[in-house]
Amino acid sequence: MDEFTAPTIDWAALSPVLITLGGASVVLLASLFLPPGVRRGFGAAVAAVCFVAAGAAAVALFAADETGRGIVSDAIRRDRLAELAQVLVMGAGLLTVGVSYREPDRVERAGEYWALLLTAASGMAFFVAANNLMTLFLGLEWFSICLYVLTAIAVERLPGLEAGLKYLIVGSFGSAILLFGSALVYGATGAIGFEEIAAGTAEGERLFLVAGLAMVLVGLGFKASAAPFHMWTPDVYEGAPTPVTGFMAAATKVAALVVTLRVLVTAFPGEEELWTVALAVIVCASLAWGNLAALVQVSVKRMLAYSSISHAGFLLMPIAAGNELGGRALLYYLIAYSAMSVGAFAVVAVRERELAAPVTLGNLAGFGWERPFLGGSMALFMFGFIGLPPAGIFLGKIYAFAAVIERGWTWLAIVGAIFTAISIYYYVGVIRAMFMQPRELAVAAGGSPPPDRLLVASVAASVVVAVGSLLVADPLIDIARDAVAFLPFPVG
Amino acid sequence: METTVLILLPVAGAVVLWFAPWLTPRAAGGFALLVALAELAFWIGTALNFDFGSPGPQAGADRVWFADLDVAYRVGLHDYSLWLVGLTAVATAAAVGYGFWVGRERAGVYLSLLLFLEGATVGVFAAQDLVLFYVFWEAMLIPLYVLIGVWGGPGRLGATVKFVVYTMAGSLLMLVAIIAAGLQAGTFDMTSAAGRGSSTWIFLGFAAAFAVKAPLFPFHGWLPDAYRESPPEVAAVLSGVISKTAAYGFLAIAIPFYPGPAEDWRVPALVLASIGLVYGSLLAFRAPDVRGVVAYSSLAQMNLILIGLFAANTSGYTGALLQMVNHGLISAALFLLAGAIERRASTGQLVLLGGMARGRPVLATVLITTGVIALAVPGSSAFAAEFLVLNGAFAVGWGWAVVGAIAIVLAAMYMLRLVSAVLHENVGSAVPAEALDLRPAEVGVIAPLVVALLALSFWPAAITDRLSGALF
Amino acid sequence: MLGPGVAAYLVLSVVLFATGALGVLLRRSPLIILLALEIMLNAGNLALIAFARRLGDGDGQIFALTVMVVAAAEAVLGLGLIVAVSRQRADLDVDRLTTLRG
Amino acid sequence: MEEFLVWLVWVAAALALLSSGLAVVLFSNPFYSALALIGNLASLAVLYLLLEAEFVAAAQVLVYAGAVVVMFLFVIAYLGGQADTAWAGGPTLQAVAAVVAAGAIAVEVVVVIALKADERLSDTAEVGEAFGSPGQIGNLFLSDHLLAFEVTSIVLLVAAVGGVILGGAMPRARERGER
Amino acid sequence: MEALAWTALFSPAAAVVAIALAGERIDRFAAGVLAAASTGVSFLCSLVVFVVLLGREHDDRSELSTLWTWLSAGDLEIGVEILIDPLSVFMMLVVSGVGFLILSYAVGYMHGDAEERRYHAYKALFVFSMLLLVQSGNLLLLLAGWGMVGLSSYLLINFWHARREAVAAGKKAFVMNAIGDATFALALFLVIQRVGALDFETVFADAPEALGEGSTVAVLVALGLLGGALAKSAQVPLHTWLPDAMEGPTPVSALIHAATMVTAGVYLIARTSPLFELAVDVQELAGILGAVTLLVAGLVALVQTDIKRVIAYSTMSQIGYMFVGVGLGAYGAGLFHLMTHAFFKALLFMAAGVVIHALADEQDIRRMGGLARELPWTFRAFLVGSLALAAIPPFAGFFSKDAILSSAANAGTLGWILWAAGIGGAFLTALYTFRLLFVVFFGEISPFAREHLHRERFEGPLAMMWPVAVLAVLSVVGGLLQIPGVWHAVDTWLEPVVESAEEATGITATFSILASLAAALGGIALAWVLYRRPGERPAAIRRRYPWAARTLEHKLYFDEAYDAAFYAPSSRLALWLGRWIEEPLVLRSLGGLATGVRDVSDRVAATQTGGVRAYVLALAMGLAVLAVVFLLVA
Repeated sequence: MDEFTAPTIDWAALSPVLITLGGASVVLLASLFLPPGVRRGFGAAVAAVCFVAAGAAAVALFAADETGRGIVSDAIRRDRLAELAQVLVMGAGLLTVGVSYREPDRVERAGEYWALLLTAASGMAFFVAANNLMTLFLGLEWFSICLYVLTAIAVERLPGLEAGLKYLIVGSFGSAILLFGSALVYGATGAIGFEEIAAGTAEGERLFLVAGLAMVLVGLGFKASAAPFHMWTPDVYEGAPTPVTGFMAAATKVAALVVTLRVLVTAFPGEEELWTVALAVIVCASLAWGNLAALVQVSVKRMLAYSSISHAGFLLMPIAAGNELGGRALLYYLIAYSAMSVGAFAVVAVRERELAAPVTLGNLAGFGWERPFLGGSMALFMFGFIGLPPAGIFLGKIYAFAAVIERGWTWLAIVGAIFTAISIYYYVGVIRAMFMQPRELAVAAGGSPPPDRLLVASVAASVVVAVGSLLVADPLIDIARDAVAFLPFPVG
Repeated sequence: METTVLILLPVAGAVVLWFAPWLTPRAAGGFALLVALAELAFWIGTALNFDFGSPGPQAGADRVWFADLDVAYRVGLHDYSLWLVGLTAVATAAAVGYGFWVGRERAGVYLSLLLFLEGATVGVFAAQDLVLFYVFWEAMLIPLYVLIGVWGGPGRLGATVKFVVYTMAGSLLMLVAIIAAGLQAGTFDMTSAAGRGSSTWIFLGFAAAFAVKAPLFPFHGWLPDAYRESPPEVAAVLSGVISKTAAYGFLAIAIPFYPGPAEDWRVPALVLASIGLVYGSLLAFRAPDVRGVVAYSSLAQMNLILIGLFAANTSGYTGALLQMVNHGLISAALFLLAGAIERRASTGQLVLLGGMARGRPVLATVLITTGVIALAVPGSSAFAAEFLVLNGAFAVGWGWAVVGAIAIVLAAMYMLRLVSAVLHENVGSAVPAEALDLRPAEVGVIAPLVVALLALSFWPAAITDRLSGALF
Repeated sequence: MLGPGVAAYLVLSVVLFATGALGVLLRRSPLIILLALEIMLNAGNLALIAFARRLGDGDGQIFALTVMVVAAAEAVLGLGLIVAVSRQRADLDVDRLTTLRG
Repeated sequence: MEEFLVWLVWVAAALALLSSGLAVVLFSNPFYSALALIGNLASLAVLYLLLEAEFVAAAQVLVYAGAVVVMFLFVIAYLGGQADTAWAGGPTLQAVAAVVAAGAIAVEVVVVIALKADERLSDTAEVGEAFGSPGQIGNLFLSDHLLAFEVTSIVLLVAAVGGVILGGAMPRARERGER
Repeated sequence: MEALAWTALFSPAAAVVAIALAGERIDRFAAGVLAAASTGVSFLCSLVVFVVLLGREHDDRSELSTLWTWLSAGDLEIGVEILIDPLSVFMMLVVSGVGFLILSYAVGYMHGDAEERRYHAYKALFVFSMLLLVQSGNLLLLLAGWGMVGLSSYLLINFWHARREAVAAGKKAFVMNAIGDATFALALFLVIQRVGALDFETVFADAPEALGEGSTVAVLVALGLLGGALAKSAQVPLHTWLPDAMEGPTPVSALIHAATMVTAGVYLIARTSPLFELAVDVQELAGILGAVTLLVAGLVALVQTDIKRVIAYSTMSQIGYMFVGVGLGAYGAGLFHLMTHAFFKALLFMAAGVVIHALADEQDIRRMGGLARELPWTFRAFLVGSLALAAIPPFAGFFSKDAILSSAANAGTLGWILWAAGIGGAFLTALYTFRLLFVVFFGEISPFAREHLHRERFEGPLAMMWPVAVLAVLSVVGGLLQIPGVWHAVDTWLEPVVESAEEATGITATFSILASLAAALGGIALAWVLYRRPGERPAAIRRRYPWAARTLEHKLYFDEAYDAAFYAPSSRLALWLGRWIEEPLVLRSLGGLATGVRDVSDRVAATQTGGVRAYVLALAMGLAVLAVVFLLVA
């Protein structure tokens, strides 16, 4: 029997994961003892505190870590990439707390909801640090399972259940593919650690590796909701409670894309010419599919879901470039995108609560003038999603295009430009609905709920991030650069 | 520094208005007008201190925005952009004044958007960094979209979609071109190497955006609807100022930075612009409504300006720049007049109009004066500009100038038709007898534009002499 | 090593994987889909363990064990969802579970 | 002789594996499918043993056959007739495409295996007694893969909570009646 | 002196500004007086300048004065500059002098009109523009004045803008002039390209070298300028606007469409004679077109029934004479005729204006008749004008027309042909002029006239009558400035600017004089026979040659031809473009594209069936394809 050596555990590095996880336990336990009336407030407070604390911990780690290293027997990495992604996830979580505080469904499931939200964020924080195929798989399952439940948490609503079941089936299928791919990669290289895979590639069986790479790519693409692996996205986004949708759109995308970048760049630098081209094709498919399908949507949530598919395309574009500029572009883009996603869904949630019905372009009429701040913010988000200033996605797109152009794939940037032009139509449709259409009679079935200061604060924070990321771009880009500095990008 | 103030002053005014919804429409309007006039005054101050002899950008600022791609907040005014900024200030002040007087619903938001638009437009003229240029370029779009979409006419929704999709399709290609150009040069600084080269594709990327926005024939599909459905003062700014940003793009970026491709594409561009000139004139001649005539005449005039630019010689450039200022003032005045006419007759259909000159001498005088300057009667500043433009075109090939000369005749035809259809002959069925002459406020808004045109007619060299020739 | 080589195990695992995939793709009952998903995960496990044997490396086995746990967790959730759906008096037929579409 | 026995066992297990797998997919009654899954898992356990993964094999039987499948059976029983769902019907486009896709994936990997069978797949590492033993597994779990071990527990916990939420008592909102 | 010249130029402009700004604060009468006075100031200044120049040496009579740079582009620089030389002073005197008289007349004529102030402002604007035209020191400013007189003309023609015909006539005049402006401008481009400047001095000095005598370039330049001249001076083929322009108030017709603006073409050819002399063919073409015009106009005038239109056609035909003159290089003769024509034609118009005024704005001669007894002084003035027009000695027209004809007679074969046309024209002129005179003033007073005639104290307001008297005097004595073979005041004065052709002498001159005299007298006689009293004879001729009458009544079908050749096609083209290009291709293209995209989108969205198995299938298919491609590549 081998000598047993207990691994040293870097508690500090794990702190974002542990804080949120601990918070989840506290909420879960407390909800057993606390009277129902205070559960919601307590849970939300704990969640908010934990998100702030975890985010702060991640910031502190980011500041402290000049270089990255594997910890706990190299199972996960402690590096700036992971820490930046954790900050984003925690930020999205914090905003989601504000958005979901008054969500009607929260009354019954108060404790569990906050616990699951915290756990999901925790899982993502773990996932983005994953450093081998096993932690990758486990992290993925960890937060996926949380999201399955969160999607279906309003168990009396069939759409939510349907969405949850679909998510689970497709998600498990994707996991199985990822697993099988991992097995093949493991077999080809004899290793599960990313760096070891990269090191073992040379001698390994290339064909196994390539087949495994294809499967891993599909598994990750599924999570990032890139076409053609995206088809669950609209249904799940539409069926899930709106704040959860916002969280998924923001945090899941951050986690999936950061990990995609990490896996492809650290584990498969040798197969660069395969996955970059494959990603380019996936980018085109996502842009086309997402934008075209969004064009004919009536439900705003569903439209935003398709929009998130198209943004998956834009976000994968810099990864496809495979260069350092691309890494920067991805992380910078994610900063603005995640804030704006939460914000956009938050505004949808407000209207949804007013109407007690799904929000469509038709029943948005007049909303912009009734609630000028939220309407204005939504307009900003929509213009921002198009890629217009003054929202940060504008610069994100510039960087993404710059990355592919630097790689010599100007055509890909042009494809992006064309589909951006198409996307104008539906984004602008929301603004048109809010501000330019006469208000239909008697739409407000849900009455006029009291102003939700927390939600408004969340939206305001989203706006600040969205605009601020453009105005003070330089520090953020430095941060993004630092985050990807250590990655061995295959393209010069 | 001054340039920054010119950009930020209206933006700051817009922000104040945006976050002060408790202001009464009157207070908001007064404030907006004050800001617009302050901008104008500041521009005059800047122009007085301007050193017209020196070639580089002046009164600028340079602050790093993000260093890794060498993108910075670089602004500054060339002598040619100074004039366009002035045009912006004048036209916007008139538009704000008109909007204030007309009393738009939600005046605060409305005027703040107009002011924001002004800041963005000045930014376009002042940007010395390609990315910054693009930011301002797109920033113009948002207020315009809302202004037309919310306060426009009955067909506004379709018009806005067309407008936005068209212009964005062009400008996104420009974005790709800008990035490619910046990466090639390693910097986006327009005053240094950025964007200079011989790449046809990059040139075409720029040209796509400018051709749509100008618009060059046949990329004007958005134009008639947008001009017809906008509130008149927005149409005034749109056709008077915003279209000039596109001409400016050709003038300051596409042609001088890419001389080789511009040379290669000169003939196709001239062909399109010539067709557009005649085509716009002919359609203006047959347009059924006041705005239609002005809109298509705008198309024709912009194509004329492009002819001057593509001629790519001193005469053409000088004339084009002068005509940009002229046409800005002219079409602003004409659209405001169209608004005044529509307010009185509640329609712009020419068959329902007529005979408005009787008892309305001020309206008649102002409309006729603007109209004859618009048709470039010899002696007007528009004539001076067209003369230079066509002279420049003549130097490239006599055929272009002949087409331009034909268009001069057509311009006389459509402008006189407009003037007559509104003012002359029998009183139109839609013209109520009690419709007033131009009110003092309207005169106060429109007359400065016309006076500026008359002053320029006396002394067009005020502008043409103050071009250092840095471009040529 | 006795018996057939690792390759044979791998072939088995792939065929099993395909079988499971077919189950997901062809069946309309969510229960059977869940069962098929278990098969797919187990196929992955078989591959992992086969490779682990070839490499003489314990990691694969560990991986397989964690996958088992995950599979169990998914099964729990899947079954919970199915029960919840059935309580909504909806058909347990994924082809009819299409209120969300378009 | 030993070799032959191993082969025999292998062939039997393989056949059982594939046939039970097919059975899971093909039975129209989920109850039978679940039972078939037990067979499937059991044959897998046999194969694991042949691959010298004793602990995994044991876990397989305990965890799966003992817990998961039982859970399935409970649910199937709870749902009763609702659980039965007929086949998708004739060879629809979906079915054809499904077969093609699944087949393609299988064939691809099999081809890869076939191409590689002669090279390195045949040379198998020599492993010691301890390989696959609970001791070694435990050692790995507590050293190299400590985190993975911990995470599995979290996943299970989340799943438990989720199961409670989804399958547990109806929320009172429902009894209060929907709006 | 320069200051005076500038004052002469800007004095009317100042009046325009003052009247425009004053609006209703200024009395109507005062506005008229202001306009007239400003023109009077111009005239006085011109007079002083003239005297000053007279006091100088022959070769020292040219001065250029620049105020500021008007336009610049690179090396090209064009100043606001005036050239003071004998030619411009000559024109200034004519313009401001006749202008002053007519503006004074207009104060009475327009009295009581609703928009009187506007009228006076336009009038002063016209004088300013015309002075700018003749004083300009470079071609571009000349063109500016050129265009602005067209503008003023437009504004004045449709002054009574409620009348559809007036509005149409104004537009027509402007557009036809714009054609001339365009060709003018094209010529300037060529000049700029070759010479690099537009001021007269440089252009005339460099032109022979830069353009080359008889070269294509020179021909094109001259053609461009000629185009401008033809349009402005209403010569065939760009003449059709002038008769229609009679829709304007009568003083307008007198000032613009008789005395000054329409003669600008003659001035232009004289002014740019160094350029035309490089392209003699074009210059001769000008003469030929002038001859054609004088015949065409004379013929058409025979059948016109509008008193002003008849005079308008006569104007065209007289300008035709001037074109013959300058076309043959007889600049002095041409300009001399320009001056005398200004006198007597203004006189005719103003006398006609008195008639129209007295008859409550009736212009149809068929409703007139026998007015000699009712308006005796007007009749006398009209008679003087007619005699001058018909070139009966010793009236002004005789000397100037004769100068042209005798120059033509001295100019070779072409000269003789043109001379013959001129003689024919003289006959026609006398015929239609006296037709008009007889029909309007002779015979019994018509019922209409009896009913509508309202006599003021002195046939018309005093403000109207004294300018008529002055012009009548000038029409009598104006011709004495230059008497063939005796003295040549005009030629001598103009000599530093334009060479004058050698005059015919001896037998040729005598023959020419006699021939023209005979033709004129013949015309008068025929008119006496036909029109002395209302009778059947003209109608009989008409019945006999219906086609001729119809052709003449349709003004030789020029309008119809232009309509068919230019206006209708361009109008149709515009509509066609609107219907078949703009609507479907440009405006709907985006719509069509959008519909297409939307169709595709519908299909894309339809793949999202909601069935989870389809989603999984997409995943599986994606994997299958990806793996195949990867493996094949690897």
